[in-house]
Amino acid sequence: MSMVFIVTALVFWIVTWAINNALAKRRFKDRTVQAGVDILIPVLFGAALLVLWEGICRGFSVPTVLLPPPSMIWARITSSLDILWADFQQTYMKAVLAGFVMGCGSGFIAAIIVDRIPFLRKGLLPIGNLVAALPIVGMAPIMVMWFGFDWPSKAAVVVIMTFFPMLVNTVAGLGATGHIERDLMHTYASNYWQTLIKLRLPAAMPFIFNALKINSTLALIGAIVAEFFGTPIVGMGFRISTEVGRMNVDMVWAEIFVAALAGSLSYGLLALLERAVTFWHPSYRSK
Amino acid sequence: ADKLTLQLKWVTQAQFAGYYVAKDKGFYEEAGLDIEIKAGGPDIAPPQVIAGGGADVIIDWMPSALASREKGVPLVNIAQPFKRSGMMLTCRKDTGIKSPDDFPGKTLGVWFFGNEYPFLSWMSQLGLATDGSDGGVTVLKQGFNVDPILQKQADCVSTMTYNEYWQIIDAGLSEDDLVTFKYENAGVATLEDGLYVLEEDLADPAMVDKLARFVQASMKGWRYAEENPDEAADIVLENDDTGAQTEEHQRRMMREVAKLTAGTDGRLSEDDYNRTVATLLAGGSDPVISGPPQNAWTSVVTDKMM
Amino acid sequence: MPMSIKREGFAAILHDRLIPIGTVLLAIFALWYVFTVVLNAPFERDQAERAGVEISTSELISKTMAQKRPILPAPHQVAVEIWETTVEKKITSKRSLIYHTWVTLSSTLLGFALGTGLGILLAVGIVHSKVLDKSLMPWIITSQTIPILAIAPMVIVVLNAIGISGLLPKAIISMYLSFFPVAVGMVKGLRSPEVMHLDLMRTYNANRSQVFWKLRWPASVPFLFTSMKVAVAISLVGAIVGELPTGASAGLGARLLSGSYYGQTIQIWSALIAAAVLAALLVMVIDLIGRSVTRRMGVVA
Amino acid sequence: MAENTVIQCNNLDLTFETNDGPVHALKGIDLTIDQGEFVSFIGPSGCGKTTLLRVIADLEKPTGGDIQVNGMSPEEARMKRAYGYVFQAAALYPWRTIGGNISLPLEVMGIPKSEREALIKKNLELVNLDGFEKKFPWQLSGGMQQRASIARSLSFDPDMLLMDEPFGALDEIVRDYLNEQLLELWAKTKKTVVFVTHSIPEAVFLSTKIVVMSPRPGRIHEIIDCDLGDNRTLDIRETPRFIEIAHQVREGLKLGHADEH
Amino acid sequence: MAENTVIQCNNLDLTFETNDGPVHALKGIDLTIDQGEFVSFIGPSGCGKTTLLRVIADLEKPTGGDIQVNGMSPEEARMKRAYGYVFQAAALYPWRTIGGNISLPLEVMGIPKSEREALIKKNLELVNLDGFEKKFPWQLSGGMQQRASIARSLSFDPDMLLMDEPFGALDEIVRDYLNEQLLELWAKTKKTVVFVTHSIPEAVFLSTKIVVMSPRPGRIHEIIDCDLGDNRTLDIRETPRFIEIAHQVREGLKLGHADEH
Ligand SMILES: Nc1ncnc2c1ncn2[C@@H]1O[C@H](COP(=O)(O)OP(=O)(O)OP(=O)(O)O)[C@@H](O)[C@H]1O
Ligand SMILES: Nc1ncnc2c1ncn2[C@@H]1O[C@H](COP(=O)(O)OP(=O)(O)OP(=O)(O)O)[C@@H](O)[C@H]1O
Ligand SMILES: Cc1ncc(C[n+]2csc(CCO)c2C)c(N)n1
Ligand SMILES: [Mg+2]
Ligand SMILES: [Mg+2]
Repeated sequence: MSMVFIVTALVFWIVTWAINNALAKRRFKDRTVQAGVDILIPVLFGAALLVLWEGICRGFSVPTVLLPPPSMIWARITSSLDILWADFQQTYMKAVLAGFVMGCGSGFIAAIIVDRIPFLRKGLLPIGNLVAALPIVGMAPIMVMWFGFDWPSKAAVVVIMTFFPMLVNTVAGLGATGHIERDLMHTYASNYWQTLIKLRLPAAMPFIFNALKINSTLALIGAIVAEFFGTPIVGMGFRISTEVGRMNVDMVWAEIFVAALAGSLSYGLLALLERAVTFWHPSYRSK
Repeated sequence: ADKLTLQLKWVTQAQFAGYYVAKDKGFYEEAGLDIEIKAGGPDIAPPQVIAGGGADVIIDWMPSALASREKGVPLVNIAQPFKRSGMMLTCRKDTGIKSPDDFPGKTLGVWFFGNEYPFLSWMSQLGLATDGSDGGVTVLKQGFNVDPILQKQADCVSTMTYNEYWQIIDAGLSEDDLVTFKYENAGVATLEDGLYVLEEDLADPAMVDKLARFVQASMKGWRYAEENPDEAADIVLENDDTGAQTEEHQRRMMREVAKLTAGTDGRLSEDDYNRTVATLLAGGSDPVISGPPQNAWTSVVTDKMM
Repeated sequence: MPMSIKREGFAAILHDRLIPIGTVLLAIFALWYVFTVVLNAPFERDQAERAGVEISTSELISKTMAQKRPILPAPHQVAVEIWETTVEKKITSKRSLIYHTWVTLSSTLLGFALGTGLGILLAVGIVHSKVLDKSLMPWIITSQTIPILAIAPMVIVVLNAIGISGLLPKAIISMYLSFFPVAVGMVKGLRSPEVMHLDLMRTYNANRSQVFWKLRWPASVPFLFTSMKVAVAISLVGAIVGELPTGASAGLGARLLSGSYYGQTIQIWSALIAAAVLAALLVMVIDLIGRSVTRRMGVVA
Repeated sequence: MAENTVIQCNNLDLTFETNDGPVHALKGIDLTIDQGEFVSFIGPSGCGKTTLLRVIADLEKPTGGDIQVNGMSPEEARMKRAYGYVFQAAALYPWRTIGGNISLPLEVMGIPKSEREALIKKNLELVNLDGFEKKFPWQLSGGMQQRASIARSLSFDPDMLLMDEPFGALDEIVRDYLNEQLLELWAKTKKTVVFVTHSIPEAVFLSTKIVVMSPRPGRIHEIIDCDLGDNRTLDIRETPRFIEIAHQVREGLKLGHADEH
Repeated sequence: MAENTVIQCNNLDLTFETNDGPVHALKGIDLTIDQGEFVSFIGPSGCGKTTLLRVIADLEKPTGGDIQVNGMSPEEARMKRAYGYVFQAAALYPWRTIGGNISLPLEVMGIPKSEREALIKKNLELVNLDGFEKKFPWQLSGGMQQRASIARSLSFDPDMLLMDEPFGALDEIVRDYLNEQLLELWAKTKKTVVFVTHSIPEAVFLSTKIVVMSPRPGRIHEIIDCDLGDNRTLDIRETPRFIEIAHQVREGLKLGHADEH
């Protein structure tokens, strides 16, 4: 009886794997077809994962307070859209976006200052490198203490988390221009700002986008974790920590789904933007 | 010896002194038991732990346990070492709060994670909205400490008589600066820190026997702790892995906890149970539990005690 | 030659590292003191007001740096706390910071080892199999958008339910975070050999495993160490967050939490500093190993 | 196919499929190379020199016509390790010493350690690099690296050397020196050499036969015999015969370029 | 200093301080270049050709001796935008179109948009690239990129062109073509050109004066006048006078190499 679920799931897995295998090996002449197939393959893979999950939950009758099956999570998502939306607004639209913009912005400005002053570059950069590697989430309780319960304290955590990756990457990017390119500007007797705007910033773009992409996932995680240390009674982190205690684990997964969706979409958006801005980079060039 | 695992509701502190004392003093051993005590924490949900098989017995508050029961974790109360509730709402006097009538428009700190039910019941009995709408109160998810009241981010915070209240005092506010509302006095007290097991375990007589010995030895631990509060506090300290607890605080906590556990042999009084259920059902439009629970407690274990 | 280089090297280190870094650190400390006064002053004023006494500015300043539960402890308060909890306590004592650091370190290292292993394995699969490449990569990115840190407590409970307990659950959270940079870095690394180098192997009619062991693997070593540096730091984050939910157990995370629980800001900060130092040391160790390996492999530093 | 024919192409065709349409890289190539010849491919950039060499080496599959190497398909020849390939850049593995690099093909081919050592030594001597076995590539000059790369391609003693602009990155003086050494080596071992270059003097100086190619699509424009005899020295470059052949090659190249329009 | 002297070096010296000791890159350089000359620096790799050119361009400061450009210090000359510099690689910015790249120095120099457009158009025509204004660098062949780079260095009409192996990366045919074009441009504009190369035929074909350098430390070994007259065509390379000068340069190079030991 319960084995039926597991066997079905495994069969589904094997079938999708076989389909993917066939799809991946073929090259399609038509570009749009190829693009569609490139999306279809991971989607099928994801579907196989979900079916396997469902099968295991049902097959082994896993208690739903431990791990609810995807179908139950989906039902919860569709029935709690209003709560999910309110939480999303609180955590993402307020804390994450504000923190992301401020953190990346100040990291960028700091990078330019650091770049202008070699002494700071020597002194601040090793420290920045170190801080970028620190368990910043540990700052969350302190931020709540300093900036209060509402979203500003979460935004502050996001600012700290995103600041250093941006600083470090931008400084690296500004240093990434070739000697010849810089000498060229020198032969034009170009001043610091002209060189910065016309040469070094464009050349640093791949690095800056690298930081933006890293930060897009860091920011969401930071904001959610910070909500564990005190919030008003709305927000994705609040909901996650509260609903676990209420044994509504399906709601927890609904929030995780929203987080993963928001994170993947922001990442994808930034990747598209990157492609548009650094179209000239060898990795994107179409001849 | 028979093995049992006990999942605490919170970190190692004098709130659970009875169990640590029973283990340390060999009461469990005498009863032929080998008890493993698992400390809890802010994000450990004991019902989830027991549903996953991580514990045989958990300590939980009854509102949370009954709510979990409705969510499909068939918890049954087998004993109730805490007779009285230690929950309070502590407010700064300078906010002008004198009685619950002054709550509207104020910001109140509340523990969530299944600990919010007593508060929500109380507010709905007072007819105060908690969703931020007009005429209601503003609710904050209070973190692990009492900072919100110290930093004036909240007008009132939730406290336990034996713990957070004293943290406020330690932080420099005096008793005169504070106004306190005990849930007991407001008539909305619910049962705290009961022992719960899964319903199916009770079908096994050997298990019931084991549990009976466990409850009895634990109560012996509580008696000992009540009589020797300082020694009990020291035992707790020894068992604290974080090394963060202070002797002063634990000794004081032990004395306060003793007031709550005094005068019970672990049996759940049916009146207390009914009062708790009534409070929870009184919750207006959004009651904590949807109907009177069936078989949510049993005396089979305590009846077997000698 | 080594002798003369050492001298020159030291002067260079002095001017390029010690002096600038020292100055910046000093500036940070100075700022820290300023913030200590600013942030802690309102409480002192409040106290004085309630007690109905006037306090002078100098009194105020000295008091802000000696509070028991400051909003921001002064650096010397943290230093004293660290001294007391490291040097003056036995390492085995539960009040010793070194003991807690060790607890965190052990799950960090286990998680880091698992994560590195998993990352390498995934990368090898992705580089050698087209299906894996196409189906796995998007999900690997998505996996990192799941706020694992937020559900760490639940993960630990669920893992406990299937019989995984002790060090392993924390290590698994570390692993979940740390496999990502390794997988991404190693995919890059294993694909880094130039076409020419790959063609060369083809002219020798080398098989897949020969291409892997003689070309792809050695070519990816610098990438491996770069991503391991990121991974080890993030493993530490994972271990710390994995310790948060069980506030009563040992480790730096538990220390942070219990500090927060009891409003012991000094304890929070000393745990934070310990975590920072540990992170720095771990990254440095990996860096050193990486350098010596790549040097042995003949790649110029 | 004659007894001593090593490479035989008939009407060879190769078209690359790319994102923006097919690129016709080789068209109707007919070519015969005999044992012991030194053949150079010369032509403007993009005319298919590298592609043709890669087809011979079985690094690229032709899309039409046929080709035989040592009387078998290029793939079989590759499996039999019929040739050594030298790339434009030395393409030494930076994590291996010079000795280790030369040892690489030997390891892949499963030659035991004891024999490997002797072979490494012998081939290092052959290219005048004795004593550099333990050095890493970056510790050597560009010319020395290129010699090490040649030693690597010789180490398993293939009958044929395929060289794709091996000296393109070096300066004139070093290049002259290596040209002389290569010629000497060729005279000594009598291996067949197929050599890609875009330097006219280099082609004329080294080859017994020069294949002039022209682009879009890549074809053989002209095959010029280069009868300067054995025992050539650098001075030969100022002889009238040399200048004449060079002129012929240059004219061929220009005409080939003109074809394009 | 004569009226029409553009560059004047006296006993110029340059030593680089590196981790493993000083590198003596230029030693005792005496050199005079007059208005309208086409001077080539030739010499083996590492002899200091690039360094000398960079000193003239104020991209490197000499450690001894003195140098004047247009009668002032190189720095002042640079500030006055006295020269256009062409690097070995085209060094076009990939995020700018060809037009945008040519516009770059004009923007830096604050020339208004309206004028810029006319200048871009004019210079693109000068190097035969009309119609490619909107293309990105990687969409052009190497030769076209190099021409765009020359157009860029000409766009602000400097009196002097400094070129560091501008055609080093190109194949012979394209190189020949660009050599002819450069010569034509030089004849038309009468700019002073200082040109680094390591190809002997290129140096002889283009220059009015060839500076042969020798390495370690970088010195001027010999200065050879190259009196092949104006209106040179590629055929000139087969004339006896050309071959003679080429031979002279080659001998100079060899001797310079020999100095080293
Ligand atoms: N893998 C490939 N895919 C698509 N087109 C290719 C590929 N390899 C080469 N081509 C094209 O085939 C043509 C011939 O290239 P090939 O490399 O053989 O030229 P070449 O004569 O070696 O040039 P060069 O002197 O620059 O090395 C060129 O137009 C090139 O762009
Ligand atoms: N920035 C530098 N620091 C240290 N040494 C340098 C530097 N630039 C050049 N050199 C050294 O100075 C010497 C002359 O270099 P230069 O680049 O001028 O040679 P070149 O004649 O242009 O050679 P090539 O033909 O290879 O371009 C070389 O030994 C080189 O290693
Ligand atoms: C997140 C969070 N939840 C609850 C408490 C308060 N608290 C202290 S002890 C205890 C359990 C009672 O048996 C409770 C609920 C807190 N401080 N933080
Ligand atoms: Mg080629
Ligand atoms: Mg140079």
